[in-house]
Amino acid sequence: MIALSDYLILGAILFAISVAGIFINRKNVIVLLMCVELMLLAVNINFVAFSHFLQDTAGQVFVFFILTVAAAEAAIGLAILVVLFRSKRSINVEDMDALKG
Amino acid sequence: MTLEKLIFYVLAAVVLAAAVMVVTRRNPVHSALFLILAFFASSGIWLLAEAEFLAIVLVLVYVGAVMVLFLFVLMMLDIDIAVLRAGFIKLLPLGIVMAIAMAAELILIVGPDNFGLEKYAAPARHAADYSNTEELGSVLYTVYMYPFEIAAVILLVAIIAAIGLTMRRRTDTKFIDPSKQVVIKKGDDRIRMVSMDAEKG
Amino acid sequence: MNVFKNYFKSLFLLELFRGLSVTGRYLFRKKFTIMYPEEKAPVSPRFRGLHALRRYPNGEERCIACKLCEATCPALAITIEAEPREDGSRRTTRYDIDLFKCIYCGYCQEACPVDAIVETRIYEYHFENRGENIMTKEKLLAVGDKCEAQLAADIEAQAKVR
Amino acid sequence: MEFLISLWEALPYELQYLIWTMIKIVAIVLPMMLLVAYYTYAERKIIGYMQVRVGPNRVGPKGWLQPIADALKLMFKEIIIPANANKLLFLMAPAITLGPALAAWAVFPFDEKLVLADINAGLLYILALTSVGVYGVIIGGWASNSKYAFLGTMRSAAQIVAYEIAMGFALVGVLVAAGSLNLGEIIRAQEGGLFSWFWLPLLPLFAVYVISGVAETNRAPFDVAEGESEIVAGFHVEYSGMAFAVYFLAEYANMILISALTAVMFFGGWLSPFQGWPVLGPLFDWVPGFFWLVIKTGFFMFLFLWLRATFPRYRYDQIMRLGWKVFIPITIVWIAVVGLAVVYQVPWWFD
Repeated sequence: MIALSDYLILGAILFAISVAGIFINRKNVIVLLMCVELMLLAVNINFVAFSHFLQDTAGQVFVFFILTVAAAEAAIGLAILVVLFRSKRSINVEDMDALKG
Repeated sequence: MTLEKLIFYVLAAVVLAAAVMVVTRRNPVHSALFLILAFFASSGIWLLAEAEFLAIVLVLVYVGAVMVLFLFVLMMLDIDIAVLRAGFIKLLPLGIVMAIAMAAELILIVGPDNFGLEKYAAPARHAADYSNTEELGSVLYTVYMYPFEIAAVILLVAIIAAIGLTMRRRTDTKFIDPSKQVVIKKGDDRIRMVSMDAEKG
Repeated sequence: MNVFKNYFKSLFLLELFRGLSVTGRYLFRKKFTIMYPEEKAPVSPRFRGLHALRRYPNGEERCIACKLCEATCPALAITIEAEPREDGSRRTTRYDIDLFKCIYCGYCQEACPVDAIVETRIYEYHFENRGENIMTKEKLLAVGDKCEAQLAADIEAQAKVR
Repeated sequence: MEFLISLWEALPYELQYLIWTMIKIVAIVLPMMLLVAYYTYAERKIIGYMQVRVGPNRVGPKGWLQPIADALKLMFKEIIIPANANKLLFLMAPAITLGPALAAWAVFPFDEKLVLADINAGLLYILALTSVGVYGVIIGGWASNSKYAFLGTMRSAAQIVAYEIAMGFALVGVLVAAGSLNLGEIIRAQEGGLFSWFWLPLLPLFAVYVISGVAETNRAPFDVAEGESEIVAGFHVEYSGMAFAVYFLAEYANMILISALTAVMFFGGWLSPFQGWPVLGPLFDWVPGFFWLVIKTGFFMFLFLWLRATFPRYRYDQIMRLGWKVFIPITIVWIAVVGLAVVYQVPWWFD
């Protein structure tokens, strides 16, 4: 039998990895976006597991909404990225310091 | 039951290995491909948790649409990887330490002591004619009607925003308008007579 | 009215269906394919294939080394060297046609005053080694000997129009 | 024989189940591969006939061994891996294209009871798998490290994603009409002869689905992704030998899949066209359902070839315009129409 804790531990490790990913790839916007997707995946795994073990569909409904919002986020994020690349010819976070005082 | 457990552990290992590859690969395209692998494996895990609809939607939406978009953008942009990798090695040990600390803290909370089988017994399997899609749909269109419509509006806004952001009318391209070509009539439209002085030898 | 008609046409894909019906009809048409190695397409007497050098009926070669063909060849494929023979008549010692250069225009045949260089109906030939693309005098004469009957008939058939 | 039976019974239940499923999978995949091989032959023959020539007729009687000769030739050719190409991805890509095309058959109902996995969300499963098929193209074109391949990839990926949406919407109409995601249920919802199949009430969706299917498989007239006059061969320029053959197989397997799905979604799958008719109905009762399915699928497979022989290639911006600005609005409008028809139980189909 798979225990609830198994799912939760998987989600926890996945979350930790993606946080580390954001930390060490902090210059590359596109990898940052991917790490955010990974984080959302970790959260979703938790929701699905809780929904399964508590026999409540609310968790799955929430995952459904997270998927919707994440898709929207990816679309807009990538659109912004493309616009940025057109004007700066780079996707390096450190090049985007136009508002720095 | 042991088979189920084995499948879970294999899939979990795949998810975690793929996640590690996503954050450490040099080439962002490889990262994206490993992210797809992670999505696939976690969709398998969701199947084990009896969330069939979401498992398939994860593949449909993420693998089929979002990651294609990612790959598309990644491949189109001419990215200088070397600049983006600067500082990677320096930050790596710190990142690993942080990840381990964070994972350890989280596992202390969510570990078997608090969420083990004794605390939460595994639920009984649904009957074969149980439809996860139907159940989800029936709550989605009744209890969660407003959130559902708001999600739809968010998607619409995202579509319009993405198009609005990336749309540009280029003024420097030259093109021929076929409809103008077609409407040309015989005679003056086709030929222009120019009278020029003969060149002096 | 016309706008309405066009809209109707494009909405119900009428023109696409007409296209489909054309190809659908052609599916059942009689096929014109010639089963090549077994069957061959008819060849015109004016066909310009592989070259040949002809002889007179008594066995004397026709070519008198006037070099008109060499001069007229637009692709510079013909090379001729000539010397007087023991009996004093003017003959070629070398008559080469490079088939890689030749464009099979037939000008050599037109230029020849004695109908010596001609193009035969042979169109199935190939080379397996380097250098085989040069048709030497011997090879050309051999081709001519082989096809003489056909060549004479073809020239006879066209005598009126040449 | 008895020894084999006793050996079989000695196996644990899980293993028996696994082996039995494997046998079923092989029983689906092998005929499929054979069908693909002879589909290529049929394509060359039929397009030849439409162009008033006879097509392949040299290998074996009437050219019947041509596909086998082609396969042998491709097997013995060298697989050339371009310089600086990503070797692993380069070789994986064709398999990624072929995999989903074959895996989709798992939920496909061949007859009343003849289905490998009768899952409830069959339609979703098929949609998910067809959307995965793009990756073979994207990865293959990118890993080739070639400009032509890359251009073909970009075109193909954008085209497939665009038509995927139209196709998905068309299928949403079907599932609204049928009230189920299970393919068997969708067929059962169409019972009652030729005119109660979904092609009539869902005619616009049917047209959109078929045309998007052609675009989705990158077939003529939507084959700009491999437009040989502009970008040589598109995403698979650098492929040769068996790697190319797998791409080729995948393309034809996808065409067969789309044809079969059209037959199921809009033409009543295994149902007889004369079901419930006064005289003809009982006359054709003895015909097995599988036979009807094969006939319907065969018709759409023929349609693919017919279209290719008839129409010139679309221009790329026109393809995009057709997908986004024509098909998607049409499908959305017709989904609303179908929804209303189902709610108010419009007679003949939805009562």
